[in-house]
Amino acid sequence: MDDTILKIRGLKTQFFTSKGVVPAVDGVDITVRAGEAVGLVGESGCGKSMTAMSVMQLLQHPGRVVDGEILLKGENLLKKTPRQMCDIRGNEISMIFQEPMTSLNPVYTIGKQVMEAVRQHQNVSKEEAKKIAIDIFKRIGIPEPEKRFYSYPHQLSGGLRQRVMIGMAMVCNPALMICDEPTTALDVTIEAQILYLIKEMQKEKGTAVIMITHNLGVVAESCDYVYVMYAGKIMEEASVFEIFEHPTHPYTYGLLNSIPKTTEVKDHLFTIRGLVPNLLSLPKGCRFCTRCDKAMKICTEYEPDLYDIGDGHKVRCFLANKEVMESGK
Amino acid sequence: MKKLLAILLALAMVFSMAACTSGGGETEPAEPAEGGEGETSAVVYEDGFPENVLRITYQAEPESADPACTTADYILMMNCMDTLVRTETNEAGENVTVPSVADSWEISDDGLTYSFHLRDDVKFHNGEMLTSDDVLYTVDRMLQPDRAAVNTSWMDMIKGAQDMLDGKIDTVEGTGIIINGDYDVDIVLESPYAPFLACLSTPAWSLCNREAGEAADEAGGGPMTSLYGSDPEYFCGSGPFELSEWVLNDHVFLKTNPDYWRGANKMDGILIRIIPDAQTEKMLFDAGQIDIFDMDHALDQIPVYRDDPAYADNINIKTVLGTSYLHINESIEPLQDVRVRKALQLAIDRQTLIDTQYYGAATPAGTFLAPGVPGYDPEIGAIPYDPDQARELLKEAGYEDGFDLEIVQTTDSSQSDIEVNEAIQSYFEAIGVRCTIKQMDSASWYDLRATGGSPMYRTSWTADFNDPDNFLYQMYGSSSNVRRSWNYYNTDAIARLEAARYMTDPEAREAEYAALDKLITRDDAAMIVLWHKQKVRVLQDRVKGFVPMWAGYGDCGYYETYLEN
Amino acid sequence: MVKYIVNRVLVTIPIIIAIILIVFLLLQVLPGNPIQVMMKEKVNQQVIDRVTEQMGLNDPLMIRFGRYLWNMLHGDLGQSYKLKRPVTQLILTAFPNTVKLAISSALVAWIIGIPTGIISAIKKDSLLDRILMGFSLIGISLPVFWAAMLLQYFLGFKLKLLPISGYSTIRHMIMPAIVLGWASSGSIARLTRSSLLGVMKNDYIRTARSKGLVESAVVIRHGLKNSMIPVVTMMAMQFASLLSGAVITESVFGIGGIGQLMVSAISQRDMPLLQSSVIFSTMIIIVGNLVADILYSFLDPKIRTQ
Amino acid sequence: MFGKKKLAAAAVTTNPAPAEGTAWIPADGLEPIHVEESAEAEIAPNQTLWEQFWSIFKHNKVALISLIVIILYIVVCVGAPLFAPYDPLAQDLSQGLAKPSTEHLLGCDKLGRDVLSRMIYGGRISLMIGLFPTLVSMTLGTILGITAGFVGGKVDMIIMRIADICMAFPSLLLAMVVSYTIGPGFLTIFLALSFVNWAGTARVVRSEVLSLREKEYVEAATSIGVKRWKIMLRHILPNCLPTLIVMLTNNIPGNILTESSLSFLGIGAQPPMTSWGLMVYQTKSYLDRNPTITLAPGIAILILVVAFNFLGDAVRDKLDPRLQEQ
Repeated sequence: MDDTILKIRGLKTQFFTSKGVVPAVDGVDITVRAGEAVGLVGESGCGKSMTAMSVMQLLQHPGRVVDGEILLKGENLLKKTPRQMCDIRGNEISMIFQEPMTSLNPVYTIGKQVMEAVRQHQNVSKEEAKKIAIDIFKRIGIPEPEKRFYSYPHQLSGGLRQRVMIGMAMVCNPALMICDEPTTALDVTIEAQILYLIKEMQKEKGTAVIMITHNLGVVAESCDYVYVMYAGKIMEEASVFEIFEHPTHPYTYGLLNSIPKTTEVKDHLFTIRGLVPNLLSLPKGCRFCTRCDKAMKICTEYEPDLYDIGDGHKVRCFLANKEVMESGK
Repeated sequence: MKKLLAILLALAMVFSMAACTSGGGETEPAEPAEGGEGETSAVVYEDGFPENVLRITYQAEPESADPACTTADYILMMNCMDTLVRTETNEAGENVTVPSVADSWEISDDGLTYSFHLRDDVKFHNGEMLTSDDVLYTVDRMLQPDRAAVNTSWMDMIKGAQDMLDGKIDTVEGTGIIINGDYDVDIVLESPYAPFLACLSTPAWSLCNREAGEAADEAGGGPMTSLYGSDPEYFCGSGPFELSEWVLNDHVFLKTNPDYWRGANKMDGILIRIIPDAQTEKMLFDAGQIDIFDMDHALDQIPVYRDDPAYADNINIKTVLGTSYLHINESIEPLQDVRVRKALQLAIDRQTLIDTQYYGAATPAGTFLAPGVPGYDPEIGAIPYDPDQARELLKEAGYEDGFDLEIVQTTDSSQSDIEVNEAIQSYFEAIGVRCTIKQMDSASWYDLRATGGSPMYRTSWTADFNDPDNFLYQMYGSSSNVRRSWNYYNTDAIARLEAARYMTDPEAREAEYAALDKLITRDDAAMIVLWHKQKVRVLQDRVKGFVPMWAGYGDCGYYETYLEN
Repeated sequence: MVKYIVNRVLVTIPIIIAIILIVFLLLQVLPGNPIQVMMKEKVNQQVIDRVTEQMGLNDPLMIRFGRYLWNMLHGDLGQSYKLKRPVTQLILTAFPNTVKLAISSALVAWIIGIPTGIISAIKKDSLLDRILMGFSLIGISLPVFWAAMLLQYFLGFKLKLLPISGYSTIRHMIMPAIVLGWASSGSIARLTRSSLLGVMKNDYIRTARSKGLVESAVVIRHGLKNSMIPVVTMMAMQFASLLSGAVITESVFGIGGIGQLMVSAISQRDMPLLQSSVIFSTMIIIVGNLVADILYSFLDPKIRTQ
Repeated sequence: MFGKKKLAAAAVTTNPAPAEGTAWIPADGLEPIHVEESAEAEIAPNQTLWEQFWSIFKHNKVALISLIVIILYIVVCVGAPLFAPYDPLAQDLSQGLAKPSTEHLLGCDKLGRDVLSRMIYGGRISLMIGLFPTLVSMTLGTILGITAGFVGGKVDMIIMRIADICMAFPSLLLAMVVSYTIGPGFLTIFLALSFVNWAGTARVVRSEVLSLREKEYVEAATSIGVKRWKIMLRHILPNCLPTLIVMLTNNIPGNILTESSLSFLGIGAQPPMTSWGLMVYQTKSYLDRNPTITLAPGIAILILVVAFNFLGDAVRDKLDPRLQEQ
């Protein structure tokens, strides 16, 4: 049985700027199964959000998907007309964003904004839509939902606004929910609540989730499977357990090591040296080689493929390619 | 495809205005294709008034129809009211005083008492007969101190007038005005005043109705706020037209008085449209929307019509009974030197300016008195253009290197006035006089002038009544000499001007004025006379019988005018 | 919200009082005697002096100001020196024309400006956008007097499509409305465009799209309402300034409005008329700004719900 | 909206490792190395205002043309004696209202003065009226705006209320009052326009200051004891500069247009000198007979104002962070 909800194959998204073509997403393969929570991890600017926006078909000029396919339940979203995509967005796939402060329209009440999503996809009357909206408010833990229905976004706290966003995303029972850094802008205490809420909603509705984050802690808490992205490409993918136990790619390793741990005492926090490279002038070989502590000469010449090292664990690094590693011995 | 649509949409937007306006034009074929020519009957009037209405324009709201309230806008009085006597131009071209409401009169030998016999068939618009009491009322209401009337100078020679203005008496009845019966009235003067009879024909002497006047004062809350001159309901005259409708800033409509004592006018009325812009006025004339286009404010249009044979029969030219002049303030260095003044007189090429700036619609002037005014002496001749002699005179006076001169010009001056000043400026510079034009707002300038400190300015004087006193005394008389910033030094000439007012022998008086005119304007060169202007009007074909006002004012009575539709 | 409006109104009161005082004092420094102006060339100093005295113009400044204020509080704005009519009557007859002019030009401005701005924003950087923005730019760059004159000449005189002067029928109102409306539509279109472009970059627009709204619904429901906040403010202020008198347009087309009234009053030194019409038009602008602020707060729930 | 083909053509230059075999691996391929980051990867250094200014014109042809037009206007008007074919004041009554010819490219006015020469000289006044009152009023407005925004409290209230009054007062009328009191002329226009314009600038600057005051670096500067006026100068002024430049490019054409209105009311340029506004007004009655002399000054104003507006748009697009592409 194929329970694959979303299958991205060779996705290439590029931005055609005046300075040149920016390959924001450069051949990404991602698979999400029903009810599964998939993490998409990487530093900012690595193409995570662009992958999500490509799936939603919400890329703004001058961005554009130039290659690949995005199959939602086997249907290629890239072949859909704008009109058909409207029926999919918010209904089949929904999305919540990083900034709950600005992601809600300040001039409408939150009730109206949730109702709008309901009425967009379900043929219901205003009253019914309102009932559905209040219902979802209750479920996402908004106190006094009937009263809050008439609140404006600025009257709510950040946590509550993100709850409203989640409610709005879940109100049509989508098959897939993309969460783009849902907790980054929130306090740590609120973060846990929101992640818990997402998890709960996911379980309740059987919705698959793509969790986009730069925070591996969030991944550990909420995901089943992880993709690590760097400069538009998947660098490593594995189950959460595997990633945390056996990080193979030096980048993943670096990310993991930069999380402060209470169990160790260090003088200074580990960081990955350097910055995300300019996508307009990527190094010739491995795109991480300029920052990699384990870089080899070959890394500056050739770009490694994604090598399977078993248990669905794939790594884009020559270190994981036995053939290559052995050739030098 | 999308792109194409977008471009189409853009084009639609750009031309939307043109499209919608032309659409409007097609659905309403209201405007005639012809201008003022040919089938004027095809004109559909945009003002909504009937066809048999004379359409004229006025540049600004007429100030008032009340003779006590305005010294400038006489059009309403001229058409809606009557005076005791009228001035008109006879066939010989002379301006003569003829009977009007006063059928006949006698003047006492001492020149103090004027006995008038009024017609008994003059009816006011409110149905009342015009009687001696209304003459008394007309004088009393003008002199009433709490009315603050502005035309009192036409009546202050009447016996008792000064006392009344000072609040010492309530009426001039028995002193200045003696009622001898319903239709017989005497006017008694304080001292003899030769031009008095001519003076009675000015619109300031328009006769008012006592009953209507008192009602208007009461309705307005007092004499100073009387509604007599502004509200058609309270206005009352005895003239050929009645004030019927007054829409502020848009139009005044005068309807024909069917009971007028000289017989009703054939038109249905006169529509006075308020059109501030002369260019607009021209376009309206061409579109047939107005009947008479007075080109005083649009001189540049003169050749357009005058030189077009199609308009040959439609041009009406009237030489204004007045003179344009450059004023000289003799208290300003070096203008106290008569040689300098004469040099300036000689420096201007009047004929060229008239030809280029006025399109020939003026005649060069030699003296201040205009042709037609008693005392005008055609022998004197125009001032020649002689820059060489002008330079010579300057040299004699010790100003070989010229001097600095300022010409004041008011900000509300017309474009052509400004251009003429600029031309004069360059004529003066040609004889070495460095000349600057200083613009001043008219109110500020009147203030400055009243102190006697105004630099040179250019203006014109038009007769109020046909008498040389109205010219020379108005300028150099003791009360005006400083107020108009002349500061003319010849006290002997001024004394003679005073004396001439009271001369009773017409011939001696005329000779004295001719001598004074020559003395002041030529020998003393107290002013730089320039030209006598012509008023050029173009009329629509349908306008017949139009008679310009005898002195050539813009304001006229239209009683003789009729329309041939 | 109520408190905000009350506050805003209260702040306006001292400004209005200050303006009345300033206008009165400012006009006193003007040289010139209204009676003298009225008499023009017919100079007769005796008459001028006497009438000036009779009209109470020689009274001390404070007495005149006191009298003016006192009468104003009683609803009496005095009588025009020149036109011998109550100032109230003059203002009330001029104002409807100004209102007609303001409304018709505002309608032109809005009907053209807002859609132009929206289309331009949606089609940003396209040829259409450039054409529309060029059209708007010319609108705000035209000298009003020149435009009025040319329009009058070509539409009214040459093509005989519209009446040249006067202000009695709807057809009279078209040309002045185009002249003034085009200029205002230019600024409205430009503001609408930039405001909408700014708003369309907001996160909540992305949210709206992710909900599955079609693009037109996103623009109309989520973009427009937010982007209209500054536009409505501008519209209110523009409208107020139109109501306070468009001197030049009124003069060219012979529309007897507040602007003409003021200009003629100032050159005639017709103080009662001048004072009242200036105060009137100034107050309209202040009230217009007030309305703009209140509209702003009404459109922006952040202020409304405070 | 470019063609699709162009998009698909874009490819990324990487050198993927072959999936199979090891023959491609260089001998020393596995040696550890330390690769330095390439220079391009570094963030571009902060552009100076001048560089920003120039970068506006690199990619915006319309702005470049506008700038050239404006410079051309300024050069021609400043160097009027060099460019004007005739003395703008020299009259030749016989040439009155002459039509355009090779001798007089734009014809002559009623006094026979060359219209082209008068336009070149008249432009000086139009440009001066565009520039100087704008600079003065904006300087005044900036000082008062910064004071109001930074000092706050009563000072703020008083300044802003005065600004309210100034903005509410009909500007043309004010110009008339000033002109009637001190006489018309350049000084009058200068005073009247300055008086009206400062208020708008003050308002904008004040709100800018209010928002900047909350910014971290100003707080930081205050907390380490930097004097207030130094903060104003060092931080607030440069930050207001983009807004001010945009206002400048809006106010200059605004004033040029206002000048034409003032001329209409008789208080603009004083004869025999002229300005474009005055020329339009003075020649209106010749529209029928000699349209060139009416149209030319109007078109001159139109082009200049359009150029200023285009320039203003370009500057705003560049300097306003809200409109910049991310």
